[in-house]
Amino acid sequence: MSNFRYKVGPIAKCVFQTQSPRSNLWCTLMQYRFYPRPTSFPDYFQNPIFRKEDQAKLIESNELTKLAALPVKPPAAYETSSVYHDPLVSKLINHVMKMGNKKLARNLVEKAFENIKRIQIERYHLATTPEEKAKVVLNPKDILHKAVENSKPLLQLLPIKRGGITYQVPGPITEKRSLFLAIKWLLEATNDKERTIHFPEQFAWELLDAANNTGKVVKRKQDIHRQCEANRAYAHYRWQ
Amino acid sequence: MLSRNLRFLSRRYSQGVTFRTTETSPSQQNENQIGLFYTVNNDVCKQLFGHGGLPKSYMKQTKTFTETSLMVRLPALDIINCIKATDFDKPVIRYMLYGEIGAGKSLTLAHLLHYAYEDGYLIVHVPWVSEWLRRVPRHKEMSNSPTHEGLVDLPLDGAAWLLHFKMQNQVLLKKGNLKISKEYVWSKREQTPEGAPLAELIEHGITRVKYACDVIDALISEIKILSNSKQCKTFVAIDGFNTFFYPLTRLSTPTKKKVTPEEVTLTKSFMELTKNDWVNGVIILTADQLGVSQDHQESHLPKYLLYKKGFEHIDPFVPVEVGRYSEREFMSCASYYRDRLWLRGPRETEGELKLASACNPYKFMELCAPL
Amino acid sequence: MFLCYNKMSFAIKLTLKQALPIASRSSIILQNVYNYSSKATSQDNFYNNFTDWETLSKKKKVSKAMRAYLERAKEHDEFMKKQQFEYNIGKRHLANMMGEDPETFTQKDVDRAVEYLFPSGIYDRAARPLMKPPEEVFPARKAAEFDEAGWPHHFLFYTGKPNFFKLLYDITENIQDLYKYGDKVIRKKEVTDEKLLLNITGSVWLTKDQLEQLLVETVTDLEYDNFKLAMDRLVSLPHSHIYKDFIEKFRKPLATQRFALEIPKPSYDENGNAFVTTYECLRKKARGDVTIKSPGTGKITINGQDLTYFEDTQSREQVIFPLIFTGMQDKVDIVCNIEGGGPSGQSGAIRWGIAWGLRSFVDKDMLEAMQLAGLLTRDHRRRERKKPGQPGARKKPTWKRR
Amino acid sequence: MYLIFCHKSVILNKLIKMSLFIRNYKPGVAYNAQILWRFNSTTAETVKQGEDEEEFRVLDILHKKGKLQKRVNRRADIQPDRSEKMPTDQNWGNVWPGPRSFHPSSVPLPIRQGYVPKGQAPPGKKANAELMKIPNFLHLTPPVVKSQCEALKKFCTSWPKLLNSEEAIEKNYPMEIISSDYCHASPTIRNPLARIVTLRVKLSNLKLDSRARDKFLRLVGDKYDEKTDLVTLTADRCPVRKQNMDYVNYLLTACYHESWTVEDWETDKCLEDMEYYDFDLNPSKKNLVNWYLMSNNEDNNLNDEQVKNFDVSKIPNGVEYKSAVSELFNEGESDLALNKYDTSVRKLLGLPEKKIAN
Repeated sequence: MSNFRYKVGPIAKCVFQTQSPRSNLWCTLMQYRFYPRPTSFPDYFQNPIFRKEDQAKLIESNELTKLAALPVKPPAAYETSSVYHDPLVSKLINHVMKMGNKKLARNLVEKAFENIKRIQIERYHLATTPEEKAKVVLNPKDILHKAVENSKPLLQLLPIKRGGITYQVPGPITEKRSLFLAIKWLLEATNDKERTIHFPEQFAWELLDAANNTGKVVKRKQDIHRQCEANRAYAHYRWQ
Repeated sequence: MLSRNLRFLSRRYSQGVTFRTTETSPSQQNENQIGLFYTVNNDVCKQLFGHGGLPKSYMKQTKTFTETSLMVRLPALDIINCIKATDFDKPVIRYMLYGEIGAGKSLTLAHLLHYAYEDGYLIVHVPWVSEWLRRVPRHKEMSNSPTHEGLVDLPLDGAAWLLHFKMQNQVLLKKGNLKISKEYVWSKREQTPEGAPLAELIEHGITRVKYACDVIDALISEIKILSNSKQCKTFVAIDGFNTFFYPLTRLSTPTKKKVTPEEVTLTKSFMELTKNDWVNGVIILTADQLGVSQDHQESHLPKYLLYKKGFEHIDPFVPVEVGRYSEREFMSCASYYRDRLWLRGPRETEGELKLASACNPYKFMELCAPL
Repeated sequence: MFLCYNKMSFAIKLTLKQALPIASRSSIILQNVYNYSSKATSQDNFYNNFTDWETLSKKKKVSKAMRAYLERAKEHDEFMKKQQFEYNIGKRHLANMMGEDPETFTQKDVDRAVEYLFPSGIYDRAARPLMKPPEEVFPARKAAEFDEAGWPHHFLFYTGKPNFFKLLYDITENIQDLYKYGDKVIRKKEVTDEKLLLNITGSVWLTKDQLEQLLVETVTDLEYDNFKLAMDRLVSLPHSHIYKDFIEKFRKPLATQRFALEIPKPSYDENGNAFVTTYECLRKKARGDVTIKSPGTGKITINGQDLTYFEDTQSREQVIFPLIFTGMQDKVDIVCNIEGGGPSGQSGAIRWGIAWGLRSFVDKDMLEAMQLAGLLTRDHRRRERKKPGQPGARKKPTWKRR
Repeated sequence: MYLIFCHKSVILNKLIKMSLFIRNYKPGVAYNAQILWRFNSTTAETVKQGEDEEEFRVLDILHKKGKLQKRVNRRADIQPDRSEKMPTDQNWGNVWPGPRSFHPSSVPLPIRQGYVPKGQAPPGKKANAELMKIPNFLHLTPPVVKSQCEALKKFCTSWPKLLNSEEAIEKNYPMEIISSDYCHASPTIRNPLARIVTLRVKLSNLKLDSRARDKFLRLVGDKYDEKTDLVTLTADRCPVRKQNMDYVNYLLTACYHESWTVEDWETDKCLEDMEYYDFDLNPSKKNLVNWYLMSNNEDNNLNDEQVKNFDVSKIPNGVEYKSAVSELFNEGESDLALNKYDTSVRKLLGLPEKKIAN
């Protein structure tokens, strides 16, 4: 019997240890869909690799033949191999979407991009020297990426109850959650607007601000960081 | 090595696609310039389209592109060709522009207006008929017409249009050789004497908004007389003409009675103008799906949009289709957008956009917007 | 008297002599039982062994549980024999009815005949009439897990799921062995042959149902996950090929996607142009057919209209997705008829149809790329039904204390 | 070895047992004794069996058990199923001669049906309502069908020789009557669907003139298919096929004769009905004439009658224009019709031809 107990231990260990290490590239993270519950596709179905660049990468690393044997999930209705397809943008659209009205959500986000583009092109024309012109980022998607990158928090505050008192304890944040918070804050900042201003305009301004490392969202992020810094003393509650 | 070659090739390619023409006078343009863009002089643009005439989205583009460029397209050239070959002693010929939503009917009309302006026509241009009949802002001025029993006046819209007319024809009006043929008595004190210049009549309409619609009525009959007597050539352009024939407008009288288009005095005047009982002029109309309500947008063809009544009103007319971009036009447009920084990214995506937009000009512009 | 005594002592001697071997023999029998129940039982095995037990039971003092079990087992055995007999007779009858030779009448023929005689359109195939051999109809049962005295054979009997936990135990033991082996290899600085390495692509772990069938025990979801994790751990070790047989026992080969790579030849119309028609393009509630004509200019016709049939950009992008992916947008013409569903479903169905039809016109590398991009996989997901007692498919009413 | 021991006498056994017990006795070791029990012969076992029963006897003063046992009345022996006695080479057609709902005792198949939870077997054929609900074709097994066809063969006549092609059939028998017979699973021979009768005839075979044809088409409505030129009349309102047949014939006859009669109100058709666009009656003609007169600077105060009688062919290219307008209205608007209209108008107005993109 004791022998048995000795042997069961490692099982439990391997049960709880085999979590695949998450990649830090959140961009690739978003292309893969993780489902908490079993979906209608069995779990041996792989996520599709539908972008040409990704496939080229696989061919280079000789993993293509290995993957080709396994069945693959079909790409979702919003995924294409188009050059302009961007997982972050589709994620953003999903965040903007209300009541499943994706058409409207996509429209709004694209309008916002259009506004950014118009503003940036105007700046480009206003710039006098070629160096200044080169500095102006014209691609709205680049601005979105920059904005999200700038507004992603590195730390978060967790309420932990110790001795009847809830402490705000600073702790590290997962990649996924920090991305979620960044997009959420951007949208919250946008929705906090006058009634007469439309969403795309306000959102364009917010994105430009955040990409410039200024604005409400970046300030909010810095606030959180500052608070974490202030509550540094409670950090030990995380494991005590 | 390869990449350098590629870059070299692509640069050559981009240079290979010319998208601009220096020929800015529409009357001089020919088939060789099809699909190329020409820039309209800013002053002319302001004069012609200062009070409307270009679609809103296009106005936005002109601001972003810092210029007003129009593409030379086949329908416009076709009509210009026809106008050049017209015998002006015969009754006026009516052209009907039709096409899908976003195909470029209004811009073709703008192109033709530019031609008319250059050629010294008296321009009677209605930017968008729906503006009068189907757009109901919070305070839409409406009054019963004092002169026509049972009809409705739209004085503010009328005055706005008179202003537009004055703006477009300021050169001709300043010359002052267009005179009124008879005396108009507006009220006991106000009248316009016979032989007064046309500008006076218009000025009266603008200052005394109450009489704007009557002034338009008078103005149109005067224009007809002037054209008949060969004192001026007249160019009539009405965008969204089919709105006049849709059974209902969105207007309603204070007693909540729905107004039909015939009950509006403006309709009556422009109906008179679009008859072919006068000479020395050109009439260009457009039939637009957006000019009528959603339940009557199944087809973009003119007979469907005009109903039988409208068809018979302007029969015989020359139908001119404004189609989607051809291959050449599309590539030229894409190059233009690239030049104006509106479109970026690798070259091969143009094929993608071409498929996705189905070569519809407006859709193409829309698809490029967020890229 | 003496004689009598003598006799008696002889008898006692004899008994003593015999007693020991017999005792050991009985322990051998015990060993048998042990083996027998520790592994999963198949039906035949069970009956063969069973007869022994019947005779034995008469001669031994047996525990109550054992007796009950034996009674049950006997009953079951007889029942199964009867069923088998009936099935065989019935099969001959059926062959006679259908006018065929009873000797060559296979199970396939039986199924066909039953479908002919009792045509039933019931949606669920499991609810239709059937005539199957009894082994398939009646679920397998576990053999005795304890001896006649009531002692369990299995050292994990009291876990309730001895077979399952024995399996976990075995996995762990194998893992430990592999660790040791690995250490040894490192010490000896040997190099393992590449060919020997375990290649498990193309097969998956047994599903929960299959595992349950194999173990003759019910397994919870959590336990199944544990099983998989432990197995994955075993497989991930560098020398796992040593336990290849053990691992293969719990893997099932995948129904490969090769059928997707099996390409139909295009047909030719009167002008000699190749075309391929894919019928039954399904997605959500939409269904339709897609025809691809080979020398083409990229013209897309959907229900008589062009791509403007779809007003939203997303649907248009979906339709042109396979064309762009394969770079065939200027080389083929596409004609589709589609009905039912909304724009998303329709465009998805067309996407699949185009990709499926394009297989005939692209080369092998591209085909593999399409497969990897998931374009050749049918999206069979449907709307989940609403459940009674809750507002949606999964949504529950708002929780209230009272 | 074991067997030998079984033949030992009872007494010996008892003795051995006793001695063994004594010899091997150690406190707390009961196991040895237990193993030794197995040496007992069967007879010894039977003797002991009463003692093995650990059941506790309950005091039964009122003899309740006995009473209860009496009450259990045994069911009479059930006769074994007919199906169990069947030989496997019987003639099945004799066992199950006609349609009948499923009967378990007559069908010698261990058939099962029913939806059951996982791990259970579906219910068997006896007392299974599911099996009775579904149709069966036990009366139409392949050998039976074959034998019945053989039996029917002698009543059949040969196919007429002259009717050797589809055309010949259509020419001699232009009217087609379709009805269906059903071989049915249920005991009744009458399928309700068998009453439906469909009549099909080509409209061209009816020999109607244009007015009558028009009226006939209005009468039959959507029962006429333009593509195939077929009129299809279906009747299913009467309970018997014969009646439906008569009704279909009546329908066709009535429609035919009715289409030939001319009612008074049929002359009242006017322009607004827009049945057919007649160019001469429409304002388009007036427009054309007015335009023509105006462009030639002639007096254009014609009244309606004059306009109507104006000869279009006097106008250059007028005829072509007329046909283009008529087509536009009669055949609906399409790109083709519009193009035709376009070219004709350009000719009429003397404009250059339409430019075509090169």
